[in-house]
Amino acid sequence: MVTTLLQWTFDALLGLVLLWLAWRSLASTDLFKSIVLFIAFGLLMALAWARLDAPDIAIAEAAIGAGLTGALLLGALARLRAVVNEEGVTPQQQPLLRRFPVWLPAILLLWVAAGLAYVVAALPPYAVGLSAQVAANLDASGVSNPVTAVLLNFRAYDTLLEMVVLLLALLAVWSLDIPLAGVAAAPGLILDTLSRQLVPILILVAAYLLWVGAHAPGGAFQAGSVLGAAGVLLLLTGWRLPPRLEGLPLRMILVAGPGVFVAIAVLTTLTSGQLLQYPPVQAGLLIVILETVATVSIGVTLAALFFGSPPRGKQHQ
Amino acid sequence: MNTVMNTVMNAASLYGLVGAGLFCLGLYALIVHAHLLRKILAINVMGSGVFLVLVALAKRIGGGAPDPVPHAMVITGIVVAVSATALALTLMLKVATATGRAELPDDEGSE
Amino acid sequence: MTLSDYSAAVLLLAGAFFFLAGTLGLLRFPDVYTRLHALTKADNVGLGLIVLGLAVQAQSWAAAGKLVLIWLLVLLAGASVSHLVARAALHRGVRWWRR
Amino acid sequence: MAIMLVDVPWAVVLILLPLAGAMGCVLWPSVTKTLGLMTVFGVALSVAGLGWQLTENGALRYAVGGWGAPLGIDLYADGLSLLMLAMTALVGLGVSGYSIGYFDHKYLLRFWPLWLFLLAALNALFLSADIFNLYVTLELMGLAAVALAALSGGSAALSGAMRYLLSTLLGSLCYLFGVALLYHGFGSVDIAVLAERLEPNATAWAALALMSAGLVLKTALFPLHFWLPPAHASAPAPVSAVLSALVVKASFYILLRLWLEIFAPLGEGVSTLLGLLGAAAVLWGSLQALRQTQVKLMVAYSTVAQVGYLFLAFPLVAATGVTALNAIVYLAFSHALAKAAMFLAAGNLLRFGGHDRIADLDRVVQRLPITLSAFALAGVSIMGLPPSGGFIGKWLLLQSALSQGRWDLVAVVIIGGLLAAAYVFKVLGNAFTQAAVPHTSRAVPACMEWAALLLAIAAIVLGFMASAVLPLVAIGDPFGLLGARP
Repeated sequence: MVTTLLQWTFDALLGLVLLWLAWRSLASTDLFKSIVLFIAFGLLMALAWARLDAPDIAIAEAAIGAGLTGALLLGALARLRAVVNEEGVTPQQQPLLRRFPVWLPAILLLWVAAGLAYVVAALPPYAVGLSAQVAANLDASGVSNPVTAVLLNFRAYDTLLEMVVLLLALLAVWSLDIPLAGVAAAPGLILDTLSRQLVPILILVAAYLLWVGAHAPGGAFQAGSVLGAAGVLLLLTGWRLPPRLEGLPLRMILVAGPGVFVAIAVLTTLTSGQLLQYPPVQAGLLIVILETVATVSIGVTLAALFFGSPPRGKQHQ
Repeated sequence: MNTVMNTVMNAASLYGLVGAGLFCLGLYALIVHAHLLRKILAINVMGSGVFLVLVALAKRIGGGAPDPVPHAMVITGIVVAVSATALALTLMLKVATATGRAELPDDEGSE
Repeated sequence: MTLSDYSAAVLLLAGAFFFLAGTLGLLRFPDVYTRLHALTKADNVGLGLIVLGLAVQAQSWAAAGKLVLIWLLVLLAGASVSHLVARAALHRGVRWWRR
Repeated sequence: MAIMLVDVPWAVVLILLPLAGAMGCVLWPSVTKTLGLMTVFGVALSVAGLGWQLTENGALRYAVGGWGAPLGIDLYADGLSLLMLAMTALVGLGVSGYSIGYFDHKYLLRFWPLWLFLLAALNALFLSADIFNLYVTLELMGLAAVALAALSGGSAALSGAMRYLLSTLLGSLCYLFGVALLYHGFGSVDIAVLAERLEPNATAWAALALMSAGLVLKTALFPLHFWLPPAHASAPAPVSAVLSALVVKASFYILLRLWLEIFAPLGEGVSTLLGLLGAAAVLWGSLQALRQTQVKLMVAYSTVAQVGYLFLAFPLVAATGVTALNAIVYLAFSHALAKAAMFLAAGNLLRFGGHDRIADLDRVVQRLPITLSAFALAGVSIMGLPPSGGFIGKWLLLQSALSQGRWDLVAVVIIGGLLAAAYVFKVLGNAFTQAAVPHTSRAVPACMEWAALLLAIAAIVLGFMASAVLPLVAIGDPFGLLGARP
């Protein structure tokens, strides 16, 4: 009973802090502060996922939700400050709805929030999910981590489209063609040394997450985002892709993730007559191939999203 | 009253309520703030709220292992969210470069 | 409650105390350099104690090794990052606090 | 050979082919144009193949991965999906042909992969029977659409695209919240399973409200249409055509499936609200279109009005069954063809004169006769004059409205038609007159003119094909309308 009460207090406190951080992040007048608070919010979200027995999401949230999104936000803010003269404009708090009082949407949304809270609370106490069916078919899926089984077997088609979304986002960012960011201050000895030591470790961690994902929390997305973080670190220290790799080799790696997925989709359709139906014996092997290629592809795509500008090699064509 | 207490005492519903709160908080900020970076943050907060609802409610069954299907959905959702954020931030930079402001013109073309 | 449980509890509480002290320093110290001092010193020791407390109860040597690895990584990252923060502050001409 | 072709899973080809084509375009830019055109032709042929399969075997349910709902994801195709796919393929062919002349090499390389991904997303969306899978296709479609809308890079286009992106993300999140509630309320994300299990409780109502709000925002129903005119009017012409003709229809299609399949037991009261908003959209959109001084903005506001017609028929489906559904299909299909033709024609005018101010069109009728014919023919369908697809759609709509004694809807349809006539003739009238200040002009490639004209002709021909098209709608008896009401 005491443990339950203690746990409940912790959960309630965490929930309140999450709401408070989100509120402070969105209401802060300083954009930099907003972003830092948002990153803190992401990290505490990872804690909430852990409390909800969702370690796979906790890793993904910490790496992507807080880490890479944070890096993207800070990078964008730096570029924004180079473009927009903030002195004259002070674009901070300018309510869009000048015609209406600010409390009008607030009251409407409080009403919506009350409704949603009622609906969430009114759900029957017992979940009617698919755990039983996932457990019953887990043996045939080729992996023993149920989340990986759902992602790469039961609902692999969603994951195929999701990989396409990631590639598409990069193509979209490249098609906007923002100029190269100005060279940041020289990275210095410490950052250089740090990255030289951390990047191999990060690659190792990515490989571990990828391998462990078959039977424990982890998998291609978590591994890919760790790899992406290594890429971001390298880019921050001034490392750039050698020009000879900027053309087809880079594009091959980027396309490889969704590409291998589509190739396996075609193959399975030809052999078993059903899209993405793996033969049970080879399911494990197919998932390992898919995840390995996906990890590299996701990592490179995320780092390229952080870099933002299209490779110059592409422009010359 | 009893059901209210049960709901609040239940960790699953507790995080579910927080998720609903984050969704509305983000929506409010999205409507009220003009700065595009803040709007993008608001969309991300809303997304976190929805993900929290999706996973928290899966824990209602109590005891046994939670339902992995919503977990997989949320991982998909997180990747989609980071993709959308990257595009939105780049678009924001382009808008700021073109107009000199990181805000949308307040023309409301429809009126 | 076994001996390992007791020692784990003591170590965890001690770790939590260091976190508390570090956080207090972060909130109360007057400038960025002293705050960094409070943060890194206390957090590194605090995390070390917590890792130790958890390692006492770990199921296997591998698990304990992973915990220690986490601590080492945090040490490396924490030290480097606080150096970078301090250097950036110096470059921007943030003055240090004098009594 | 014939047997082999029957066995090809065309539904799968429709999804994988454009994905593979898009990735091929990314990898080998030198063959982008060839690869892209081949892909679009392949997609059109696959739709024909799927149509053949459906007429032979009835509706198709396909279990991806062999798991089957509710554990796995199902694809589902019936007459409604088939016609939406056919609409996508036809507009896609026209737009692809047009883009060859419209974009220069640099932009062509950017356009093709994004457009093929958009095509894949649309096909996947029209084939999906899983509400979470629909969310992923919605996001894929939204991001591709925004990237395409921003392609030209002008400040208006960028702002329009940004507003569009924020709106579409907001819509997706509202939709996803609904998905979460439905999954936890009823334990599945498959439409058919949900339809069986749904009970009219608070969860169902909240999901209905959230998903409808999100999708209505994406469909740009009045008064949530604020993002549409700037985005659609400032995008490159082929992109405007795709956005107005197809992307808006996709979210409407999901709304239709949800309301008529999952949420059918929640009663008809709420759909009346959508009908009212539809009526408001028809009147407001038409009036705004009439007020515009630029062709592309006018055409964009016309889309706001035409979306209204789709919602006008919405509350009638429950009451009059298949007639109203036929009306919706015909209105959507003919609007897609006609609106694509109109945007492409507007793009030609813009290219020709360097502007699209209606008052300064300067006798384009003599200088761009094909484009002007395209605009006029598309206008016939938009106004709903016989013989055109638009006429059949409005005729069916009037028929079902009259059978319910809904004279108010009849009045809205007639006023909307008159306003449409007014804004179309405003453009046509100025095309004959001489501008005060003559200006230089630029040649318009033949493929751009003919693509617009062929789409417009298709919108007219659709009017003669009712006896061939309407039986297709009945394949698989969408929503059980045939069995329930004769």
